[in-house]
Amino acid sequence: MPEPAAPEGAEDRAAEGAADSRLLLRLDGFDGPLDLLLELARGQKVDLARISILALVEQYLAVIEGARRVRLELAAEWLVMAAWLAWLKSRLLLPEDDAAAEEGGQAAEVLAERLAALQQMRAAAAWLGARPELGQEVFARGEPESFVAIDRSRLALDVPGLLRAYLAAVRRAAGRRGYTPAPVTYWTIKDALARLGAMLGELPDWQTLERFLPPAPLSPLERRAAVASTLLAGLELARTGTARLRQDEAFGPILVRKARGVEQSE
Amino acid sequence: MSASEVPEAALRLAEALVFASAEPVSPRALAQLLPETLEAETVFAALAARYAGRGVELVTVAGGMQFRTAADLAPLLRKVVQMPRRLPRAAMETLAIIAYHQPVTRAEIEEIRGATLSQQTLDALLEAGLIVPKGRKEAPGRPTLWASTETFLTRFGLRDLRDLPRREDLLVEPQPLPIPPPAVAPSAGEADEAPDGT
Amino acid sequence: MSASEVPEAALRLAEALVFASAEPVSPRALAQLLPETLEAETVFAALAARYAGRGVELVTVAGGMQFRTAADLAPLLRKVVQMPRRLPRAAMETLAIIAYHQPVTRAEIEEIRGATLSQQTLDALLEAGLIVPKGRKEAPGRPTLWASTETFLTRFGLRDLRDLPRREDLLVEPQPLPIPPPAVAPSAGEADEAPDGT
Repeated sequence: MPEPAAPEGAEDRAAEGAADSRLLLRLDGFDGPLDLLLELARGQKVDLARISILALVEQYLAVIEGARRVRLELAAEWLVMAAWLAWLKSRLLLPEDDAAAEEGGQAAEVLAERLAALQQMRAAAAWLGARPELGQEVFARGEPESFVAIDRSRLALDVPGLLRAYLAAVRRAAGRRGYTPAPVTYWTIKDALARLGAMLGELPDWQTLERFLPPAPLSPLERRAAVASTLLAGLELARTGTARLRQDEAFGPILVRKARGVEQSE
Repeated sequence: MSASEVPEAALRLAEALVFASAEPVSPRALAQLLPETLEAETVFAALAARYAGRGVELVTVAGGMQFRTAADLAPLLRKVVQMPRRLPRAAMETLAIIAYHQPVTRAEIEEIRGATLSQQTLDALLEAGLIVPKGRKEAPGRPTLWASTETFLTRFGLRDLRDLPRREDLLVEPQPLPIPPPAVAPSAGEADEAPDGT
Repeated sequence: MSASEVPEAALRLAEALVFASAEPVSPRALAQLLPETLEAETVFAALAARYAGRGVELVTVAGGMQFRTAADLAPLLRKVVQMPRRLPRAAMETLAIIAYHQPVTRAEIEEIRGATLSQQTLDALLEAGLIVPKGRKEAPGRPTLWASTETFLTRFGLRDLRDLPRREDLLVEPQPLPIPPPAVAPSAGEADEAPDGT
């Protein structure tokens, strides 16, 4: 919340004048800008809920300004915070009815809340630290006795382990054997001749050649091989006069039927 | 049965059991050794009464009962008993934040402290067994969530997390923390020893 | 000074020191913490007297004093924890192969595992009663055939060997090539439009 800079702020600045020089030399002792801000807020020696954010901002900026004079390599996070606080200061200095001032007031509240939250956790850490800590203030039995006897005579056996072992063994051995591609067998002309010869007699009329392909499901490659073999077998049967072939148009289906006695080729 | 009526045999047994162990002993563990007519809690209470004010005391912590040296003897014992290093301030604060805000992500811890959480600090807390990862936050990147452990409770002599003061009560008393010792004063002679010196 | 006159503060200190120390505490170590007017031996004696007959006793061991659980309580506190061993990998694999391929010869096991089978591994399985020799194979050298036992089934919680998953369900056989989805059944008109058609 924006507060008038004077007279309270002025007093604070005066009071912090000495502290600044003390603080600026040991920024390394702080865990980041928020830590320093909290330390400065504590310096105001009032309830955190009632600190003057504006005074705090000015103190921080003074410390950073002083530190920069000494150490040029001041870490980015300190400067980023300084930049943001400079922005906050500009807002807090505006008249209260200004819209931008309200924005600044909200930002100041958020900052105050963050400081309060950090202060809370700082207090929690202090509370924990003040407790008798095992190994620091209080000690447990230095040389515990154990009455536990460990029996390792039994075997841990389970089916998943057995299966994993089996798979590991089989896979390892398989990996060592090297890869042999599964042999591919194509439908040969001989196969096609046998099938065509056997089936042709049972079919009365023209059939497409495709009907004489092997019945098993075929991959495209196998199918092409079978079509070629069957066509060649058909041609062979036609050559010997056992069958007749017909194709009505270019790229049309090839038809086949058994030759009946002496026929003229069409 | 009142604490004063606990049979000596049961007291001896409880004493031996808790004494022998470096870890807290649960009432259930004691109950397994006692006759059914005796309650472990009653025996523990009688034992605690017997040790009250002695150099070793029976205390209730997470997980059960544990003998511990009396806190007032610490200064004398420290001279003789080996101690692990105290946790540095950053680690203590991180631990407090995890204890109060758990489960909490690293980014959230950093947000509260306004400072980066160093790997060293996280490692120290993990190594001491004071914190554990507890799932992941359903948020972009699914960051790990951190929580405190049973060891945390035991180490600080807490029965459970409800033994921690409420957050509202923490604000009341802003006791000033020891300010870290000033870095090396940049006098002419010492300038070269400053961490960022030259 | 007699043991009964030892101040309570000295007793507390000695008690805490012995309790917290990882090593027996020598009288010299205690003496360092005591006022000069008190002798460590006297304090230890008084402490031992206080603990006499209790669940924990102060005993003299090499190097000094130590708390020890009373000997008569040890049997009550003893707890046996079963920590079953795991079979070494080679043994587990061999067992699995015997289970799936029985009856099987040593040479066959080696062939399947692609590794030599040591006598030690075989002995370990025999000793655990998980496998037995089951006749000989009618082959050159008449090698012993191995099979799994009743104990094998019991230990793995199987009713019989058929409870094991079938090999086909276990092994993803190496497939020659990914097979594209079957082409639409060719109608007469489409025959020549097959991919290699034109």
